[in-house]
Amino acid sequence: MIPAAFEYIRAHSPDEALGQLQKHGSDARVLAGGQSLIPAMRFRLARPAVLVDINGIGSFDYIRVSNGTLNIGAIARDSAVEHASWIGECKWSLLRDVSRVVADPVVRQTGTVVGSLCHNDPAGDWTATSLAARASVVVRGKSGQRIVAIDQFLIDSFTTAVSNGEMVIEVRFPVPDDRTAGSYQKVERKVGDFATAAAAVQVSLAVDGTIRTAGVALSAAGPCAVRVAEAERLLVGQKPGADVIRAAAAEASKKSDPQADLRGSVAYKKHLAGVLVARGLQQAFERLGVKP
Amino acid sequence: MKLQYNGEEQIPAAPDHVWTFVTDPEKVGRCFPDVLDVAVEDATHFDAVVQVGVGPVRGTFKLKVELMPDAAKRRLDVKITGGGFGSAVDMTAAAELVEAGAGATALKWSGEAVARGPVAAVGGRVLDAQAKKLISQTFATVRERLAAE
Amino acid sequence: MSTEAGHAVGVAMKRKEDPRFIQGKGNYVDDLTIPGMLYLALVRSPYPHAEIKKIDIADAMKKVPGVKAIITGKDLEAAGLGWLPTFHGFDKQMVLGIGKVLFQYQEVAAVFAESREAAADGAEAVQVEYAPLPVVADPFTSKTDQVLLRPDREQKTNHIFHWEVGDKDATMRALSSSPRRIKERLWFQRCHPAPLEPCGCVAYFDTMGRLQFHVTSQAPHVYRTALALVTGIPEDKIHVVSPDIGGGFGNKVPVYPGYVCAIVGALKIGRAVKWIESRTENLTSTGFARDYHMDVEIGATEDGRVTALHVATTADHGAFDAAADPSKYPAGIFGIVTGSYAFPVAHAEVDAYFTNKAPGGIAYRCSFRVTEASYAIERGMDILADELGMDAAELRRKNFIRKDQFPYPSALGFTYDSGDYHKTLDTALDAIGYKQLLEEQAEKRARGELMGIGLSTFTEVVGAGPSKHFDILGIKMFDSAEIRIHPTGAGIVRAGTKSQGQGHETTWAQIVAEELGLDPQTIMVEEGDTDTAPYGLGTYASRSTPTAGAAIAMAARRIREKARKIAAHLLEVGETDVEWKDYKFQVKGVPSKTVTMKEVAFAAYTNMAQNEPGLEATFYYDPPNMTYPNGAYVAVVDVDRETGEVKVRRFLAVDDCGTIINPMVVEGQIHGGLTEGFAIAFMQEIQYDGDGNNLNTNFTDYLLPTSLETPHWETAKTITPSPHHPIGAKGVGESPNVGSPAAFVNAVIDALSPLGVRHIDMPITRDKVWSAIRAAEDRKK
Amino acid sequence: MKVKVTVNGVAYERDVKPRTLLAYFLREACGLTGTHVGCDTSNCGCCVVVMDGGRAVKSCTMFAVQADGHQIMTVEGLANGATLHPLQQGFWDQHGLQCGYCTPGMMLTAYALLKHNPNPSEADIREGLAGNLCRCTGYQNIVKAVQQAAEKMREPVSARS
Repeated sequence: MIPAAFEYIRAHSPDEALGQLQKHGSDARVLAGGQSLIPAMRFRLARPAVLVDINGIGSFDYIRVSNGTLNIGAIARDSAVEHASWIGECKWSLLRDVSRVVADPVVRQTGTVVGSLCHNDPAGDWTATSLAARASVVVRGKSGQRIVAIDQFLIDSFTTAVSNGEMVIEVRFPVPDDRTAGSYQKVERKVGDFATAAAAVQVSLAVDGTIRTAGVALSAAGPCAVRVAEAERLLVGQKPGADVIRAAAAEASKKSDPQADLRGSVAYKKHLAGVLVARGLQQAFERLGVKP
Repeated sequence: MKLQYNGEEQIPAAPDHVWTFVTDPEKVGRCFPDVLDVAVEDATHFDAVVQVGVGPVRGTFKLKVELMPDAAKRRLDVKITGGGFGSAVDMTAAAELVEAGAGATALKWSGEAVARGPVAAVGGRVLDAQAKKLISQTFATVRERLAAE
Repeated sequence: MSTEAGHAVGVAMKRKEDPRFIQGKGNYVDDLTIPGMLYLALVRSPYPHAEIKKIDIADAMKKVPGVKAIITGKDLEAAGLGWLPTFHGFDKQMVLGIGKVLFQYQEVAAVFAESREAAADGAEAVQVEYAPLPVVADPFTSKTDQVLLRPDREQKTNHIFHWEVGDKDATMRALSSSPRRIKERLWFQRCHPAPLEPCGCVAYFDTMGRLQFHVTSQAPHVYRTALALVTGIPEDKIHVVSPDIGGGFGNKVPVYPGYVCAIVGALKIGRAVKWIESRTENLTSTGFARDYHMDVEIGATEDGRVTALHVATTADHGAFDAAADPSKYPAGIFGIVTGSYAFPVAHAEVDAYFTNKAPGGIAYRCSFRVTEASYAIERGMDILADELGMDAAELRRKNFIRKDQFPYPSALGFTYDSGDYHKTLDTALDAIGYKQLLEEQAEKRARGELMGIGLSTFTEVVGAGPSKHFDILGIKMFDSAEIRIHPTGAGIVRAGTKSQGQGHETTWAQIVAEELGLDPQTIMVEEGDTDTAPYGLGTYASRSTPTAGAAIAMAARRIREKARKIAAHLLEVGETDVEWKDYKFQVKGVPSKTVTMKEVAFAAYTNMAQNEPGLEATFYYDPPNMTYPNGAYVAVVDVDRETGEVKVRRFLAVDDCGTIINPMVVEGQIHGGLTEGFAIAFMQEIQYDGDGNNLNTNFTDYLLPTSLETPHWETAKTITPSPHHPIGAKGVGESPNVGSPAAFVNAVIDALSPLGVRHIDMPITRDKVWSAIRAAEDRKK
Repeated sequence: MKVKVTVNGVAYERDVKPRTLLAYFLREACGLTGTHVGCDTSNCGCCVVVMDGGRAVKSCTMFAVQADGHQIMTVEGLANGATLHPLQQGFWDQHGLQCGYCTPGMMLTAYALLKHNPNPSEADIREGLAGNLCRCTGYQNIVKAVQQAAEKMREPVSARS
């Protein structure tokens, strides 16, 4: 399968990339990892007139901590997160989990975290993760850059707050404190499949053992990844325990609004949303040494 | 794959006025979102080319549209066949006009889309968003245009 | 590893074909480039059933640079090439849609262009206007004949055939008088073999006007004959070459429309044409497999002795009857459905129907419908065990054909050659620790955990087949070998089969080496070239070893007989005084007076006395009977109540395939077959929705297991040689795929049986398991 | 567009269309047909090559123009002259292939895996190879092949035969 013809532009700097995006408007797409875009182009579903390749912009290839956030640049690969030196730390356990189940191990060596967020697939992994971890996205345009909270960034299926002529240059994950753990729970039919259902959770405990912060989000549960705010609210201030886990899971099931497809029925997917949130919380608490 | 939608628009115009608008191929054709071209064949048939754009999916759909007004001038059935990307998309939409107070009309619509071929197979989730947009925005635009008149 | 002369059969010799594959030097059809070659792309229908109103090629011809020609069904029809006979022989298939299309993704127009890109652009630019027709999406709707799908046929019905075997009256009487009975509908879902290399070809006419046809074919000789019959090109002017094949599994047996189009294009344009299908094209238009809805009924005595079996099948054959079955067997060898059990009476019947789906019904890693049959009986036996409250192993043991009953005439007309089913089962149960597993299961059940143990003790029937029964397009299903031994004792063997990964380049050399006392490393194997190989029916249905393997052994023995004469000359004794012993010729009773085959080979060209020079032989082997490999498989699964996930904790396969030529290759075949069986049980399905849309058109939705999902396989064996095969081999490539699906399903149902779940159709997805558990719990409430 | 791609140490300067996939560039412009194409959706991994020494990429999901100025290693570049790479030897010794179609991609994925993890467990290997499909072997012997190669590659160079 051969894509339709297009013009290829390799950008060497962020400004050059932005200039090209502004020049070509909606005809142009950014090519980062391309692991969703190129298959869509091979089926001729996507047929951008212009591809602006940002892989040559070395300054976009980084993962670093700065001012209390972990910043991931626009062409940092999924596998760079998977192999990061700090990935084994408990507080990053949500990122560690997700970095091992995105797509497949080869695709992860080319696919990017930022690209995945910009694609905003309803069953994406990084979108739900970003919600649970309360990430924000740095969007750059003609008039400088703005920082968009992930909740405002994800608008609808395959649609984000990025306008024509803009691009995302970075995603920022707040560095959690040391009494934080997370978990990513994904049911997929096989490696490389989109999630049948997935849940991202991240919790931190106060000194007294109560839950200080909670992030709970679902993927494959609606037009795009969704935060289960009701679950977060009822967790905060409570002691980790079977009852709160059960209650949070029930909220997740309620919140889940999936579509039936080959992966499963609506009833099954709604049920799974609850099961996976419960398992995620259970695992996160266990990672913090708490047996709920 | 088969997709179903429905909705309602409150239009600040009398039913007869709305009826004249929605049964005019040129006018209703121009209400399709991202429409590039409308070629009217006769009073109840026209061709439209619309731009499709959801996420990475960009392209055009060529649509053949048939309007099927009922004699009572209150119900309009629309049959749309066409496609793009080597795939076929067949849509049907129905609009019912109900008087809703003085000089106002409630336009109740429902729609169904059946997609076949690579679009349905690969881009089903994208297509869902697109078909919904095509049908719902068309009726929303009908309201806006009539309200602006 | 011995590569010495002799002792070659039974040796785990490393494969001779591997060095080229591991160095990227394989020679697959897409690797071939001919100067000036054009690319073919096919326009396909998005509609499953529609009238073709108009095909507009003007834009594609005028506006797309590089497009050379476009042909449609009408063009082909005018040239007398509109239809292609299917291998089954009783139907024909449109090459390109003529007047209407009958399945989604059916070929509608062929675009020939200077590059892959131009061909794809050209195909996109062809505009086809369709008028949709009512869709028949399943055989049960088809049965009503409310929509006649094939008005081109003389018979104005969607019913393709009724086939039956066995004594129906006696079976029904026995069933109705049986104290215990089970009846269940089992659907063996539509699957696709999906080898990693898609189908494809390169066609051109050489300077002599000869058609050179390089194609991914499992049966190159049959292709040559079929092409001669279809195109009218004399058979001597057709050269078919099957290069290295990236997996076949039955997918590469039929002749596809793309092949015919490539040849027509090459003829019409005068340039080479390459056609390589995409994965989507592969999954949506080339030979599917299975799609049998089977109503299985078994009768039994109170103490669990089976009394009768009845199986009534409704088969979905798609738009054309392209099942690659032998002519006299429209439902293949489905009569093996009595399995390993001594049924006193049985009856099987199959009714096939057209639907608006892709054509096929090919033997996917299976001897013609044997997988369906094996699944039916092995599931049926488990359902019976459940009904009787009897241990599944005990029920089987009680009903097995006993070792002393072979050769065993089955109720449905087969003569099973050999086997020791009790021994095979006991080997499996001992090796896996069946007793301990049952104890563990009992403990877990008490705790509410779902653990299942599934058995399958199947009997395969392979090696089609004896000429009195089996033919394809009239050509009897023998196979052949030609062996030439060179003066230095090296040699070449050519066969009518075609390896697609089975390792023939190694195993055929081992047979020759064993029979002639030569070094297998110096025996070259060549297959797939119709100019050089003797006529054969190809490789599928586990037939290579039973047929060509036998032919090779027999041809080698012919050589040995000729060599004996020369050996007598060299040993200066009479021919009757020479015996073949320890891989050498020896003067009878005088172990010191020997001559090796290598020495004889040299003499055959340099010092042959009055004997005919040279050392070669050809043998066409018409098997006297089929072979009947069997096995006992045990699957152990754990089911997650909350998610419906099934974890295959252990899987043991004990296979009995008779004499083993290369244990390493046999084990590799078993691993591969089990993996496909696992995939069928849990993942693989080609589904159509009620509107006739194919829902599994690429590897995102047609699920093939990766290394992570695939269980770890345990293997063991028993060896019961086939009494009628020259070296006692039975064939193994397909047994694990035939036998394993029932073991997986039986294990899952066993896990769920405490809840009252009796059956779930494959593929067993998490959603289905969860729904079954939920429904069972609801019933209890 | 003019591109210069170094494949197995040899520089290939070619004029390509932007839409030419790297897999077809390697197969047709460079004549290196050991890289195969088995699907349209980046699922099968038959096309995997190694980029810039350590990254396994699916060459059917990357454009040739993206490889401009980069180093690519294909199956043809694994062996050192007549000496097979330990992965090649492992696949041969352990019967890690049947039809051979997935083998190049499988070996190159394993190559990148062993760069990151020279001492992988069976689970690591099964996880690492899960982006490549094989229809013939059932993966078990592929795992053994990679284990054999890893062991060989961990030996000091002098100890290698």
